[in-house]
Amino acid sequence: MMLTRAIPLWIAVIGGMVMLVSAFLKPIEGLGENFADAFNVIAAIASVLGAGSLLKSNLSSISRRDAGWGYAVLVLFTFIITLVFGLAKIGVHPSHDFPTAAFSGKQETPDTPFGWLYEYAMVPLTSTMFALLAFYVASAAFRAFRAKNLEAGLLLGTAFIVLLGRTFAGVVLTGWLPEWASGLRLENLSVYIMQVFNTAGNRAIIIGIALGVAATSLRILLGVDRSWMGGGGQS
Amino acid sequence: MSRQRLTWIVLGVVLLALLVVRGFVGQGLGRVYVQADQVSLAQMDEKGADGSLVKVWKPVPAAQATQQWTEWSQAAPKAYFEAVAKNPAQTDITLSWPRTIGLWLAAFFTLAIFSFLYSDNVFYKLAEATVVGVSAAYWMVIGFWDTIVPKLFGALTPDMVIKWVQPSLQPAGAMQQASMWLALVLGVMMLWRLAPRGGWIAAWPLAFIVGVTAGLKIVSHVESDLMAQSVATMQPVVQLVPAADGGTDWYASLWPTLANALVLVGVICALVYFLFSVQHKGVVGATARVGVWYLMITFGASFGFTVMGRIALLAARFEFLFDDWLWLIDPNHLRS
Amino acid sequence: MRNVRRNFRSPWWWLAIAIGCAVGLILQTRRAHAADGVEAAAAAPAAESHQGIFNENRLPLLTWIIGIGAATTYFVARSRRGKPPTIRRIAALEAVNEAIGRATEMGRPVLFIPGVQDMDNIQTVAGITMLGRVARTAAEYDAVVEAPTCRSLVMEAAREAVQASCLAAGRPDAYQPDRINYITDEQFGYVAYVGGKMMREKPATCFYMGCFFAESLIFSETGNSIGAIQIAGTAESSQLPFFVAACDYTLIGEEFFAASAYLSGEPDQLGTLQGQDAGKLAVLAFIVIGTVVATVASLAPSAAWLGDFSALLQKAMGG
Amino acid sequence: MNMVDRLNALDRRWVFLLMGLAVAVPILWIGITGNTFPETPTPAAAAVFKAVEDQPEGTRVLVAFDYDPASAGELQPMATALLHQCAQRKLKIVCIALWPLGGNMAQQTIAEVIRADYPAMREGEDFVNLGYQAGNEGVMKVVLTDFKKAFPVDARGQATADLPILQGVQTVKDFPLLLNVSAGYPGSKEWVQYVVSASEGKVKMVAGCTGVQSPQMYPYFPGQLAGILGAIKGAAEYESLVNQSIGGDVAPKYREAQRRMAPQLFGHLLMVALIVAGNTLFFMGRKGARA
Repeated sequence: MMLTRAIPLWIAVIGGMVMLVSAFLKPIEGLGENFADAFNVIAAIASVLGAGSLLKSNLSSISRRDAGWGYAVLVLFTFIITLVFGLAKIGVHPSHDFPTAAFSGKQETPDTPFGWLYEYAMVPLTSTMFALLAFYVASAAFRAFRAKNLEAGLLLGTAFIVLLGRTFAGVVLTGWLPEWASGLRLENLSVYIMQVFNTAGNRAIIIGIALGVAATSLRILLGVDRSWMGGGGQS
Repeated sequence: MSRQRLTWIVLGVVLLALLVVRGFVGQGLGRVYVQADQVSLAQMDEKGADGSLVKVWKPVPAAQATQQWTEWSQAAPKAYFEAVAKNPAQTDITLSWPRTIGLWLAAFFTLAIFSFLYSDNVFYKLAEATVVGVSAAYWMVIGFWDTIVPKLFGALTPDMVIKWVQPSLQPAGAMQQASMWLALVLGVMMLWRLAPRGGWIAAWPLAFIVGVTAGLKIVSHVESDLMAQSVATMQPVVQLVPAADGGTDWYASLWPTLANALVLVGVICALVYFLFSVQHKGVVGATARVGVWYLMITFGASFGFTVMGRIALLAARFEFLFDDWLWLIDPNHLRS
Repeated sequence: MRNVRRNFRSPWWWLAIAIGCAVGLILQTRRAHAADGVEAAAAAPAAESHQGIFNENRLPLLTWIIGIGAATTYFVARSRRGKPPTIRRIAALEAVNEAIGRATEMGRPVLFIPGVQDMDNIQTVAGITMLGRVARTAAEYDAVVEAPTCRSLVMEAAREAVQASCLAAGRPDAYQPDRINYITDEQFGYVAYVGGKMMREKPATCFYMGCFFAESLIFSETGNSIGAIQIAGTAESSQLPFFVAACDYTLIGEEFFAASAYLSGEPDQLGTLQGQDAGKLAVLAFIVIGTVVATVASLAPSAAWLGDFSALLQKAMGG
Repeated sequence: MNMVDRLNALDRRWVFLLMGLAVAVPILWIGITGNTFPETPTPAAAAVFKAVEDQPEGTRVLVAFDYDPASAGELQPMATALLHQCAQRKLKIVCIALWPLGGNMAQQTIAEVIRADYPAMREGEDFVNLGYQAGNEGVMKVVLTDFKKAFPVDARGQATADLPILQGVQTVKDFPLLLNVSAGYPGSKEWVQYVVSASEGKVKMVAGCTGVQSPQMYPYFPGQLAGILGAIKGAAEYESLVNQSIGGDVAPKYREAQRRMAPQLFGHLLMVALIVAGNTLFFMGRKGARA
């Protein structure tokens, strides 16, 4: 218990308190930035664990002959070749400024095997996945945006105005309004919504979140909440 | 045969037929051309910023070069067509098979992901397996070359990094070195998880990260969100617009004043909605309800804006299919 | 050791330390200030901010943090003395147990997505905290929790939390590390995997708790199409509309951070929620008073003291 | 099952198909005819144009490329138009990136605009790409105190201390204008919070951001942000302003955002129609249930 509970708790509390105090002491003000670097390095080292998990789950799926184990083979194959090409910088020319340093070149050009995989596999796959959102947005608009009550009505009404106001259609629809009533033109209405209601709503959300973060941090630093390490209450 | 299967087959056949037709019409289907760039470098003396001589590598004519290699850059099909028209035997601009295959693969993957909209299917599963494998490895490689090498090795074994990777590496300060040692130790403790015994030690670096994150975020959120947004709200509500005659233009003053008041009311009501230890009844309940209205309007506006971006992303993928792959449209005049 | 631990649990101990530190710091700065005052005045007025080790510009920030900390510790202590606060109902959290129970009845897994950011994001930490709670209930109800993750460190933290929760629920055998695995760091690679998994395994219940970006709608629309109960929580305000529209329940911003404390039902944790509210009331008071004073000051420019008061209030907010 | 119920239970794949057509058909149409819709600039976009236009010739501007290929569809036209206007105004352009792939985006944009159309501009003197730097807000805090410490080398690996374009640059405050193209975190919000608010008014910032982000950025305009380009619409407005000011025959690559507005228009109209249809069905269904 001591090694698995008490010591980690103390590490968290002391680490957090040092960071908190460092924000106010000039000589160690930059501690947070150093931590950002250190964190990136730890995360990069920890990716060995991620790789282990990926290998293990796919290998066991293959050895069990799960349904679709062939796809697990493909995952492993693409993973390993990308990793080998990338780590060894195969086919990468050195940088023009330091042609004698063998590993100084960048590998993102499609000339290199790693760059090729990036350009022709990763980019189209991830950006098409992202583009699927346009379809989901449409189906959500049809299915979920219904004025079931006043709140839902406000949500969809605002979305409606902003949508129209941000295209040529909005200009055509309300462009005939005379100058003195130009405030009612859709494109202007959507600007007011952004500047007034959206500003107010976002401010409240941001302030609330800040308090929520403060309370969450304090719960960790005061040792009140230990469920992040599975403490789950008074152990 | 199930209806779904039939749909797939019909779709596939139609697509193939269209592709074949497209292939024989006009300029045909997507191909990628490249041209060779000869890189020739030699080391020379040059005056640095402080006046002293430094050795730098400069591009030179091929005859004087001590380092040489060839790089390939993509050429517009138009350039290829013109070059061939001038000299049918030219070899400056050539068809690149790896890149053309890549282009077709990219088109296949694009369609495979789109097919998920109809239903889960074998193409989507292939695409999913590929993207998981490639991208997991991609980020590990980036983590290694962009973080571990310059930051960790750069601080702990700078000579090696200077020799092999980054001759212009700046020496790390004491603080940075210390933090890299700490990172190394914590990283190794993380990896202890893989050892047969003592895996509990991996909880220590995690605890450190969670604690430090808590300490850092409380400061940044309270300062830049809570305090900054509150100050932004604590502004005069009434805004008087001076009129041409030196007095006050009451009508013009009305609108900014109203806007400020609405913002103030909104912030207060929405904050009241977030109160936890007060039941939402009576005045508090009514205020919180107004707060919810504000939140809903905010969400609606966010939604409206977001849709724009999403459609643009889809448009970009269609442009890839129509322009780069099928050569149906040519908005950038790369072929004509 | 026990004594130390008891002290450690007592919030008063922490309050004393916090106040002690603050007073010490301020005294330290004042002394450094007084010593350097003469030369500083002679040198340049701009050099003022370079003296002492305490960053005086951040005094308002320190005051706010100590204030929120003190309020939290006070309410925790009060709650512990037998006066726990009554917390308003949060529908999304009332539904958690029922949603997990549904998965047990249907014999399908519970899917938990702790966001797409790493452990240096506080939302991920809050998400892992929630995972701990969900896993504990699931272990009690005999439901299976699946948690694919987007970062290696998050996977480790999630395993740690779930293992301990199963232990706390008295069901150490319920912990299956293979259900919590790393997929890829790439946001949309991860989305492609989770989307496919949802379509194939049809989880009965989906939790999305953490930092989300564009994937919010892909997840929630896919979840909707397979008929899952969906409970989301995030502090990414740009994604809230999608969760609100497509999920059954959504924890909005601050509610998400309160979720773990709410679910625990422990007096200590409920006390922290009251501390949070105290902070909110203070902010509200500042906003109302600050705005009124600023407005009056702008309308009556002759009353200089009003202007000074307004400036003081702004300064207290770091303005 | 009556008509309303059937439509209510409509398979969402029909909606998907409509969306696909609403976007694909206009792309083909625009691609074949080459027409675009006219744009009326909103104040936020006009302010971006003015902020760049107001800089005297030879001013150093900092351009932060905080996005990656996934958002390039929306943001690339902004980056292209921003560099185009800066190059046209003969400003000195320093590009940086806090997103791992942002350095590549900067490289691509430089190749597309500067190397292609302004070959007289020399790298290291008139423009430079400092590439990606890890550390998110950490980097922003460092550039406030020591710019070259945050970016010790440029993308080619040369020490920034030796670059002519950066002579005299101590901190980020030596850049009167910061242009940020941002797809999320870290991005515009962080630049405002950490750099603009700490720069004592020395750094003016304009931001081009995705549709998702812009609602969160509007509270900062026109205070801490001198201008905003919101999503592809903002990009199209700004693009048309830049093209108008430069005049002459506009290359198609500088009209990308304007071209993209056509699928945008039909996509939006479809969304509006879907919302209307969904609600009509909802109310008809409710009336039916009551009767």
